[in-house]
Amino acid sequence: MPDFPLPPPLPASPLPDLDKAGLLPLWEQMLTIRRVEEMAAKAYTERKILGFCHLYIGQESVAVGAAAACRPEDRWVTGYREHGQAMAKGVPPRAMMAELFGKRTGAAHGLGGSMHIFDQSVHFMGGYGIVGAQCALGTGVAWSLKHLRTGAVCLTWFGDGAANQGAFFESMCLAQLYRLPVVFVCENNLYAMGTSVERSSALTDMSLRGLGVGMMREQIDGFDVENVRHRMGAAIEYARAGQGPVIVEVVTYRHRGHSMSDPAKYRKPGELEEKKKSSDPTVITELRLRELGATEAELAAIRERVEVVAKDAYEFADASPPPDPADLYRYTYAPART
Amino acid sequence: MPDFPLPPPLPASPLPDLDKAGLLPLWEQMLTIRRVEEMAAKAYTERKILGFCHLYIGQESVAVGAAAACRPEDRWVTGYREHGQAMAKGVPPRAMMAELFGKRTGAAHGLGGSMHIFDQSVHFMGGYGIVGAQCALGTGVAWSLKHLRTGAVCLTWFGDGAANQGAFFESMCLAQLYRLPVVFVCENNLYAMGTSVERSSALTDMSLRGLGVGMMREQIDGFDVENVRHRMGAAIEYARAGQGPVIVEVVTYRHRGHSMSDPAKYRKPGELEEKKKSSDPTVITELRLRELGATEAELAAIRERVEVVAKDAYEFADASPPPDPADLYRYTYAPART
Amino acid sequence: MPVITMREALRQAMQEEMRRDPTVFLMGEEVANSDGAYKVSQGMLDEFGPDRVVDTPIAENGFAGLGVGAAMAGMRPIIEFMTFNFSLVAYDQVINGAAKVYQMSAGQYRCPIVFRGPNGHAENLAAQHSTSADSLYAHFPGLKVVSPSTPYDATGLLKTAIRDDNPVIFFESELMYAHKGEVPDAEYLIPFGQAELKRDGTDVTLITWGKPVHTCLAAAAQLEAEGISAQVLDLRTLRPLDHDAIFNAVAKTHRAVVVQEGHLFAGVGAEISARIMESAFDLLDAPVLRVTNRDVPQPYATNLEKLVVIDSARVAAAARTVMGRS
Amino acid sequence: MPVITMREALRQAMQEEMRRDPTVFLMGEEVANSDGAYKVSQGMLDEFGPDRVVDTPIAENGFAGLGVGAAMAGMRPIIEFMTFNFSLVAYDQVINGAAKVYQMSAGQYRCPIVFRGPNGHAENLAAQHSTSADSLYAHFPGLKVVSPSTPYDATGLLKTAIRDDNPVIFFESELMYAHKGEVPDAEYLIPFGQAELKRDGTDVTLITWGKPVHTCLAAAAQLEAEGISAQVLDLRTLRPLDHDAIFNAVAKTHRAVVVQEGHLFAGVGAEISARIMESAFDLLDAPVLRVTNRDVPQPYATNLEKLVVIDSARVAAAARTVMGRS
Ligand SMILES: Cc1ncc(C[n+]2csc(CCOP(=O)(O)OP(=O)(O)O)c2C)c(N)n1
Ligand SMILES: Cc1ncc(C[n+]2csc(CCOP(=O)(O)OP(=O)(O)O)c2C)c(N)n1
Ligand SMILES: [Mg+2]
Ligand SMILES: [Mg+2]
Repeated sequence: MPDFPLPPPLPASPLPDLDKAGLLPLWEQMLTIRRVEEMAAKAYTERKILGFCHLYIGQESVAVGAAAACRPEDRWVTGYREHGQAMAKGVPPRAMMAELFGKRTGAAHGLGGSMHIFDQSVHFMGGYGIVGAQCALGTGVAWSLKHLRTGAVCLTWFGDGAANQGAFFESMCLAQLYRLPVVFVCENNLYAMGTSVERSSALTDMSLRGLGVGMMREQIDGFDVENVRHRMGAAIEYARAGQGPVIVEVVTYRHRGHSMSDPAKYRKPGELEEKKKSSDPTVITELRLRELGATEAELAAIRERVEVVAKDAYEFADASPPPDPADLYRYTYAPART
Repeated sequence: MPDFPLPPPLPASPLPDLDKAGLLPLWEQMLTIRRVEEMAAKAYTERKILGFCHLYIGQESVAVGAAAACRPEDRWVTGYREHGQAMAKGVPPRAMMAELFGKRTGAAHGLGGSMHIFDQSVHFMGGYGIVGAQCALGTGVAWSLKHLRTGAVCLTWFGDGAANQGAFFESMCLAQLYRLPVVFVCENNLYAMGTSVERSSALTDMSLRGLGVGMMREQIDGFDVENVRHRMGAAIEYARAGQGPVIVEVVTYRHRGHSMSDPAKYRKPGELEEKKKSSDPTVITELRLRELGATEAELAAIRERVEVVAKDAYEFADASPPPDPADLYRYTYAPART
Repeated sequence: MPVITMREALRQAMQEEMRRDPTVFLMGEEVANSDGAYKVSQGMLDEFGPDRVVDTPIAENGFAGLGVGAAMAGMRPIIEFMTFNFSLVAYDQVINGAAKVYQMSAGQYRCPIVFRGPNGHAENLAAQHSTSADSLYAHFPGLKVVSPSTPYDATGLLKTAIRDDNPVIFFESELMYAHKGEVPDAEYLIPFGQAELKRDGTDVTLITWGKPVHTCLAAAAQLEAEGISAQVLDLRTLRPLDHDAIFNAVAKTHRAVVVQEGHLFAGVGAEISARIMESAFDLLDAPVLRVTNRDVPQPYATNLEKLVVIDSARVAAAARTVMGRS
Repeated sequence: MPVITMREALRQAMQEEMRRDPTVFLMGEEVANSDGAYKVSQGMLDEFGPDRVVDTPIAENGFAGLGVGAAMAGMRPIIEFMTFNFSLVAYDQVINGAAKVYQMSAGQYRCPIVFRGPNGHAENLAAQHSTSADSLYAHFPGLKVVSPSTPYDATGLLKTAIRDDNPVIFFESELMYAHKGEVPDAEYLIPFGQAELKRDGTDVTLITWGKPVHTCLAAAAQLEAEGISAQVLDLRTLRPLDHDAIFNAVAKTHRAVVVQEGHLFAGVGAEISARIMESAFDLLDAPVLRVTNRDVPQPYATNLEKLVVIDSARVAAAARTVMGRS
């Protein structure tokens, strides 16, 4: 037995199980994210999207499950692989896609691009490109949520690679010391660019990093959206209750390259195919829905709706005008409020 | 039981116990450090030492015990509270004191001052002022020690306050991943300036920070120089054997203010007096020496020697010339070796 | 008018703004229980309590970023760097976070935050504790950068900084905290982007900001004795820069010296000099000269340190040179 | 002479030096197994093995400091920043560690280390991935700063950097890695502090370094068609700076434009301009102008981005202005 205090396990989920009607919308969201990103991939090859473009395909259950455990007033802060998170949190596919296209109608008027999606109306607070740095921002958001007595929680997302950054560590120190309502969500998709988690860290469960500051922690399976919803629910309600922060490591897998131009030679042979077969979150939930009695027709209707939404997002983005050149100078400094 | 791997405890000390003859020099070193620093404090009030001056008084057993567990070729990298460490590692009191006085004869020719003592001849690699930053330097020193196959180990010293810095965390990540021969020595003297360790960190045993990267760790009592020597010996030999880094937290206490101009209102009433009585390392070892049969005459002779050394250091420093103005430009860039 | 110290003037600004706006809070190392390493926040813990005057662990990158996030989420943090030397570990959060989030979010998230603390050289603190960070921050659009030289300016500018909806870098100086000056009890604000002529003169303009204002005033006094009338222009804010005041000063004296603490190379002094060249070349009777620290890391020993830092003798010598008197 | 790309030229320099000196090693994110994010180190893992071509976790502050410590302890690290944007989280280790340790130790510890990687804007990478860090490093004594514009210069300068006993900041560019040029098989080194006239001319000097050298060459070609003979001076190293070459160029053309990527305010361009003023004021027929990025964070969208970054049209326009032709 260790001679030091280990945090107790997270409590059980406060959320009831979902029936078919509850699960269908989550499946639809996952499919929507998937299809919108597939459209984005197409647009990238057409050079309608430029720069970096980090797809979330394979990880949809994580964002959707987490969103299902959140309240609308909860804030999210994340990295550059955020299309799925943005849409799960409520950023409309049109605004998302238009931002990828660099259009005036985009979530950030075309100034931010793929890595910097923002939508204040749904409390999606960005999209940041310096790995790990967002952890501190999320901690600060939680500071204000606490001191303004909002009852809201901040979800702060990052990757397995980001868990080696000092900003992440310092954020944990501060969040735990001040008992801030923040949930650190580490999506461990097994790779940071071409570096597998075994090659970047001596311990590969990043939630263990929380032990050194006494933080509540858990590593969870991220492929089943219901499991994510339950365990994130437990973490979020712990934080919301004012008990302090939690770090959750969600094991997941990305199907695509790191960004669009990634030959992905670093995967073990057959690994990707195996994962797609065994751990595609949309497939896992589809099977579950069938168990719960979903009919072919129900599923097909959703598939069709998703297709329409994705196409519409693409066409909307494509048809939108480029940013207003005046926006170039408009957003360097905020004017005084009048 | 935790569902994750905890590192095993550090093995027992590889060092034999010390008899009277072995312990007397350690006591002498502790007294020397104490008296030299008391002279420094006097010089500071005389404005012969300027700027910051962080005394080690109360913590002497830590540096002296660690040095007793080191080989000469082992490297030390540390912070700004390093007078005691420097002398324990072999920096002559004269060179130390002259550096504090900002004299040409100082360990760094008067360029570094109190916070930046360097002595390559005894592998004392500095004396740094950015809290925590030295952790990365020590990790890098260990990199070279390993890859140049020196068989040496780097001791990397820092404080309880520094254990909140990202540089420290990233250093742990790297050292553990690369299995570097570095021992992270966290001197927990209960305060970082005026902030007690309970007020700066949710968990106050800083060696627990190592758990998140799977590092061997131990928290030890730092007041008994023999205990420090034993446990540091275990850590150092573990690292020397190529098994990887270790983090040791040494519980200690500083008797003086953070720097010279510290009213120290942050201590609990009576705390300092109590600690001086119960935990003064020079007293603890003196008692042990008496147990081991040291005579009054033996102890008095040492006390006298120490007095001479401390006075001599002061007088040497005082009489030394200021730095050569030409040194101002000499050390900005290293010239090519010829 | 009451005469108070710079540290009191800074405190007055923070107190007034914290009384006025409950979303303002002060965070940093030692700011609460210990009253601040330089006693700037003395007594503020008692008045505002531990939720609004907050001690931090030594985690500048973390708490700078915490401030940015808190600002985006509706509060108005004042983040104290114990000194700006330590802001180097937090550099990314200020540059890539604070300075850019308003733009990246196309105006959805404002970042009303003040980063303040002593900047530049103090005495005998050696290489790692003597950085002048002016150019490191003034380089970046998205930040505002302020550097007062008197208690009066400190109060008025810090209040403006706290009310500004943008990230403000606010440079103080350890060596100025005890400076005294008149500060009215009645509230006032000093707008950004307005330089002030701290001394009038006709022959040469000494352009400067922050602590060196006093060096320049001393130099001007010396020069007066030699029959050279030097005016001292205190820029007060570097971003926004009061370009008109610089131009007008140069248009009047036709000769200028830029006096700046810290390193020469690509310092703020270079910017001022280059701008004068660009806008007032034909008005110049002599090249603008710069007086800055010597181009070496700061040494500890007093005799060497004195060789490195600027002083009124060097300023006066440069002024003589531009006057053709050397 | 073989014609190779910039990335090959950089690789050639590292390979030659690593063959020559077993204490040289390359460390950074993705440099080993993945051949480098921009394939600069392709094949080097195979040749030198994982002890000398080392992948790191994403911990720039940690591994930059690791490099500094390793350099002090007898090895010669080449630390690759995947881009210099990420060096901002490691800024303290470079500025307070690498740049100062030789001085703080009074010459006892040398710090032979190269920090290299792409710097400045690429394409559509938005605000956080487009920083030009030139002035952030060139500001500090103790560092050497290098910025090659051709494969030939890249090889010769990087070899010199690796052999130098001081910390060297070595700026590359994502947009130049595919540039081709002649690089001899036979070993050569290019000393620091020697600018090169990349194009001769008589009317105006375009002073620049790194990627903008090509912008200036394009502008010079445009200007030639208009009857303006522009010479392009490539500084190649910013620290040490070849002041004589700048002076001689200005003495020849009496008109100059400084062209610099990144932000204007206290950029390296300001330093060049201020120095010309200080040393060659009387030789100038017109004020030196600067061409830099617009003073805003970099936006993502192409139409906005194009407005921000420098291009040959803006350089040519500035040249016309200093020629009095606009
Ligand atoms: C500080 C910093 N270093 C390096 C990079 C380059 N980079 C971008 S993404 C990435 C990998 C991050 O991996 P991980 O955190 O696991 O997230 P994932 O991409 O797998 O979602 C790297 C190294 C960066 N953007 N910021
Ligand atoms: C990065 C940084 N932040 C702040 C400081 C100011 N400072 C100097 S020492 C110190 C306290 C350090 O405490 P600790 O690590 O416990 O070491 P101790 O002084 O107790 O030996 C602080 C905050 C600094 N030097 N560097
Ligand atoms: Mg990952
Ligand atoms: Mg301490």
